[in-house]
Amino acid sequence: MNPYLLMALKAAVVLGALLVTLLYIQWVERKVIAHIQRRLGPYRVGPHGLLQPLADTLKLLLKEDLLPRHVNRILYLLAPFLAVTLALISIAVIPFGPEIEVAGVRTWMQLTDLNVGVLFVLAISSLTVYAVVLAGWSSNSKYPLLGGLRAAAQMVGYELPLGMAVAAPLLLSGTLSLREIVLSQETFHGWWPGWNILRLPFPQVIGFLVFMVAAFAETNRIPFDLPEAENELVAGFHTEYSSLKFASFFMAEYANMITICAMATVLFLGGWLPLWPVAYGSNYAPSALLALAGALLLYHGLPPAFRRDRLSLPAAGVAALAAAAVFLIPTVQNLAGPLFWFLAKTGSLLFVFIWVRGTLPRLRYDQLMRFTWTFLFPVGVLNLMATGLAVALGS
Amino acid sequence: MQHLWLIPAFPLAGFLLNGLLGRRASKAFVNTVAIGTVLLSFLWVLKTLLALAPLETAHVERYFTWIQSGDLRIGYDLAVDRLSAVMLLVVTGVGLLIHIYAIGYMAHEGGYYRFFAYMNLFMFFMLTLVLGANFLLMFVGWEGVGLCSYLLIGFYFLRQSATNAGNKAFIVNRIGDLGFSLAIFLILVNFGTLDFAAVFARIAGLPVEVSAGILTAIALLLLLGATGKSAQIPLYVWLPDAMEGPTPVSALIHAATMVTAGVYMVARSSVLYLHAPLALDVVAWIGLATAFFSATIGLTQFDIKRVFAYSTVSQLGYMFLALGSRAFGAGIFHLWTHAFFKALLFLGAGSVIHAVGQQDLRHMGGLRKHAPVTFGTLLCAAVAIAGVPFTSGFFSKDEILLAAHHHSPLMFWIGVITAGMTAFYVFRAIFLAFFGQYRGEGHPHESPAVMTLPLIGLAAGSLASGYFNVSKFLEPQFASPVEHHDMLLVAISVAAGLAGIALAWGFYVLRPGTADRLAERLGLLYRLVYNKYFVDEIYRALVVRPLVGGSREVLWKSVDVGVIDGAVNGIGERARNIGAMLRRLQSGYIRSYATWVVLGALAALVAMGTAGGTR
Amino acid sequence: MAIAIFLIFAALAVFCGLNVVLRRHPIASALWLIGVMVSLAVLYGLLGAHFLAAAQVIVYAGAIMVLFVMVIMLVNAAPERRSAASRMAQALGFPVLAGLLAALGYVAWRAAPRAVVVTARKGTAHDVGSALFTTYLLPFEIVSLLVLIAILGAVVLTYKEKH
Amino acid sequence: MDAVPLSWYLLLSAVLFALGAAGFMFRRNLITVFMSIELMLNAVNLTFIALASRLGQVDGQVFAFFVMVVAAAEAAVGLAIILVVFRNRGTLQVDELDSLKN
Repeated sequence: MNPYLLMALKAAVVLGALLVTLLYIQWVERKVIAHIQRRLGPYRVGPHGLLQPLADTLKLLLKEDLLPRHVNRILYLLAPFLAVTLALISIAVIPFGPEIEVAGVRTWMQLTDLNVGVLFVLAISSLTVYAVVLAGWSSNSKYPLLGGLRAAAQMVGYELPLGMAVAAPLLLSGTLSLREIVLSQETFHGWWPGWNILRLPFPQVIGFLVFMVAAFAETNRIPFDLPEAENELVAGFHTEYSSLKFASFFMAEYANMITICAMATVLFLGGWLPLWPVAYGSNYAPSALLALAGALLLYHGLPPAFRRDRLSLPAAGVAALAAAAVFLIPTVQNLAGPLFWFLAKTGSLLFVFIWVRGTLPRLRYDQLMRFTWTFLFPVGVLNLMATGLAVALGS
Repeated sequence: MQHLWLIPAFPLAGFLLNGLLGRRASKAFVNTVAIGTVLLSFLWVLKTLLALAPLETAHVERYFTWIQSGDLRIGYDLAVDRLSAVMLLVVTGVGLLIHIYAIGYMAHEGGYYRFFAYMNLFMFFMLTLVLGANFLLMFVGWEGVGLCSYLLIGFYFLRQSATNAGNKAFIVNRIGDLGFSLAIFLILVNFGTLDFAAVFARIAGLPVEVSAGILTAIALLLLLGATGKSAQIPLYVWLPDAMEGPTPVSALIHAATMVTAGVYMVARSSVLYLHAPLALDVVAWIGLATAFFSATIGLTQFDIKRVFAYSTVSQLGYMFLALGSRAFGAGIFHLWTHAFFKALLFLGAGSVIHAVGQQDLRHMGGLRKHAPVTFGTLLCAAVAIAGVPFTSGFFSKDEILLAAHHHSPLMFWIGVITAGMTAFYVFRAIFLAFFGQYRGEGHPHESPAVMTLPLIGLAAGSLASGYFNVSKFLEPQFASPVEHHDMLLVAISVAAGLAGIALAWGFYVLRPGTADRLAERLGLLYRLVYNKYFVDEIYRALVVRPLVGGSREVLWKSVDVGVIDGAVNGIGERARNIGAMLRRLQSGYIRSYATWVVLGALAALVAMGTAGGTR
Repeated sequence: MAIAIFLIFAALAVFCGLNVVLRRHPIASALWLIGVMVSLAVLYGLLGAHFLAAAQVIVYAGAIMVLFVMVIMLVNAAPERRSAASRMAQALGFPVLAGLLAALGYVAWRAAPRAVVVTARKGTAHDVGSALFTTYLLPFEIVSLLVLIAILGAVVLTYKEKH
Repeated sequence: MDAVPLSWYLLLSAVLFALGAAGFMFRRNLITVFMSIELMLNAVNLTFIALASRLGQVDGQVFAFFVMVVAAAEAAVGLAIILVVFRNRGTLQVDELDSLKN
């Protein structure tokens, strides 16, 4: 197999999966937010609104592509393009799973591995600021400009604690390459997984929390989504954008979210490593989970609460049970097992994002900035120092 | 141990007392101090000479070391021998009489104590000069008397002519002193010591220089100093103007003592001059020329003191002639006699001026009746100076003429003519002043006793001094070249003298107008001589104007202002120009600064590249 | 292959550099400068200095240029107006520039024509880190102090008394 | 992997440096001038790293790292100054900032 071809194939697979998840993340978010607010969320288009994302995308694509005259044309077009590309680039470095053997080809479930992987991701995340800033600047009007400035200030502000939080686990793993970071978390102490968050010299619980808070800010998610806060800055920096350009910003946002969650799982939660040692049957966890899901669906589906569900819920239940069965096959287990754990962790983090979006109120700008400089950053530094001390004493 | 130091110490004490206390003290106190100190000094001299009696060799007394530098030792040493004995007698004796005379003359002049203080100071320096046993002490005395002559000439400092005369005297003397000091340096360099005894002992050992050598150089430089001090040819101009001072000053300083210092110095260094015959001839010729030249000027002068001043210059010329023709004894002998009759002439002139109130002979006449004592004493002096037989002048002048003849007959004949002229102009002055009618205003009167007594004393001296044969007295020190007196030569010189007197009698007494008629006929020659051959004007043109002008135009204007100031201002100007250029660099445009920055970087790069060299 | 990459990104860097200098609007030249920096980062990677490549992107492109862009936005800089001032600087500038280029070019060309750049092993975070904290510890501390002072300076300069 | 000759790198940095110098000299906007300086610094960094890898040592890269940090510090202070200049003078045109003119 020609390495380039393999690389292209892997890239295609990852990109496909990513785009699909992008679409359906939006669906999941709207469903979860809805259920948090005791409403149904998208329901009409396809069963339980499953086709809603497709409908939205088509809508945005077909909308008239406005190009306002007073806009700095080149930068105006460059901003969304930049946002999307940067968001997608860092996926290339994230390890989804260990080395696997497919059709006689041994390869890592990871596009590529840089010995400065973490730095690369940090670098790319620091570039995302430009997309926001340029969008705000090129719109040549007050609100976008203000939104852009505030976004830039916020992202720059939170990049520091993010850096500190990321540096701490590196001390424990001793390397910058993401693959090696995950491998360094493999050892189990009895039941206790060797994840960085729980690693012995200095568990990175604080590091993880600081990382997550900074992650929220980096992706302009709810508690810190002031830049495009609808009610104050009229959609912030992407006010002037329409149709596809507008969609691209949203896509970029979700892509960033996925990347940050993936980074979190790799750095803190042991990437594709199971929760408990394989010896104790961790490889059956996926099938167990799927079986549980199938049972639930069937329990709700058979006497459907609503008439329209009488078909969709049982079908989903049967599908889940089938998946559970498939996972019982050992080859599938050691092939898809690690991927399952990776997706489970990232998914749960994503769920937290969405959950937080549904519950927390928005921070005012000065509170936001004061929070990072006076609290988050110092905590990050202290954590880093403590870890450093612990590691130095430990060795 | 004769305590020679007391001799100069007395006048010094007198100077200090009068100088410090004189202002508030009475005239009597000033008189007693001034006269007393000089008298004490005179008595001490007599006591010393009697004590040392034969005085064959020099008696030296060393008191303390003045300068000790390396192996050079100059001490405050005083010495007396026959030569300085004569000088001491002249200085203190004549000095005493002049001091007494001055009391009367200065009676109603301002600054009475100041006059006597200076006179005492002069006596101190003159005695130091005479007693000094080494060249340096002599030089101290030499300078001191120069100073005192300046102070005394300029005594009437309110009169511009007096101060100018004082300056002139001092400056001309200083030129002479320059020569003297150079000579001292040469002696010091060549002989390592300044003591007379040591220096002359070493010179005696050296061969006589045929051509010009170091000894001749020293001798000539000493001579330059002597001509300055004793008013000989090149540097005599200051003496006639020195008559601005009071008459006693002229008598004491410019007749008897100071002007003879040059003669004494040459006599003192006779050993040196004998070893430099060339220099000795120069001395002779200078002396002869001065004598003849100033005698001619004396013929036409109308100011009585100027006539005697030129006569002094002439007589000093004679003394130098004697020294030049190796008759050192005769020279000193003439000095001895000249001191008496020249002092008398001046003091007599003083009492005449005192009586008439002015100095121009044309406003005098017929004073025989008004001032008989002055007339009598002046007549004695005139007879002495004219060389009438059996007077002091006759003995000393004939010795000189005989020596001159022995040396070179030409000199003898010029000397005889000069003697004739001397007799003529002295008696001219006497006849103009004392014979004929009184041509001045007011009525003249005789001087008081305090003035006439010294006159009488000096008159006795000028007649009798000839009989103390000084040249024989100085025999042991100076070998006299003349063995026998050739009567013929003596007769010729006496004849010349008497001819001069007769001529004067004819011109001014028998037919008073003849002198004036002769003057018109000679016209140009007369005017030339009357104006003193325009020597002063020549000096001013040749020396003064170029020197003053040169220093003003060249040294001050072009050098000081042009070069030095120019350089300093130039540097300042240059700095300002450079500053102006740099200022344009600060154009205020940041971009030009940027360009300069990059240019600098480039220059540094190239420099490193070329110097360091890329590997 | 390396030569190909080098040529591409070198050309890209020069092109961006030209634009930085030629564009009249500061925001445009700022963005082109980012272009230069990123292409340089790639070249660093090519040279084996991976840590520096990442640092270049993070520090230069990610932090410094953000400051520049923010200041440009705050100042709302307008495109440059041509001003006729100081023609002399203009006249003098070109020869100086030519001289500079010639000198640097000469040095570059003479450096070691045959010297070939092998992608050195050294350059990972580990190597740079160890060097930084052993042989270059003192400079590292001093530089950190410098950065602190710079931060204080910036704050003090821009602080507007609210009285 | 055929390697790239060292002099090409040095040539590239020379060109970049010259471009930076040109901007530094000719641009009229203070910020652009400042950016040209950053460009020059980058050119220097490139030389450092090119030579470091040629010599196989890491010191060159450490130097480059320090240059980068210093450049960051300088940029911070420089931009603060530019802000203050703008606030006081109202303009960033270099030719108008000539109060030092004699």
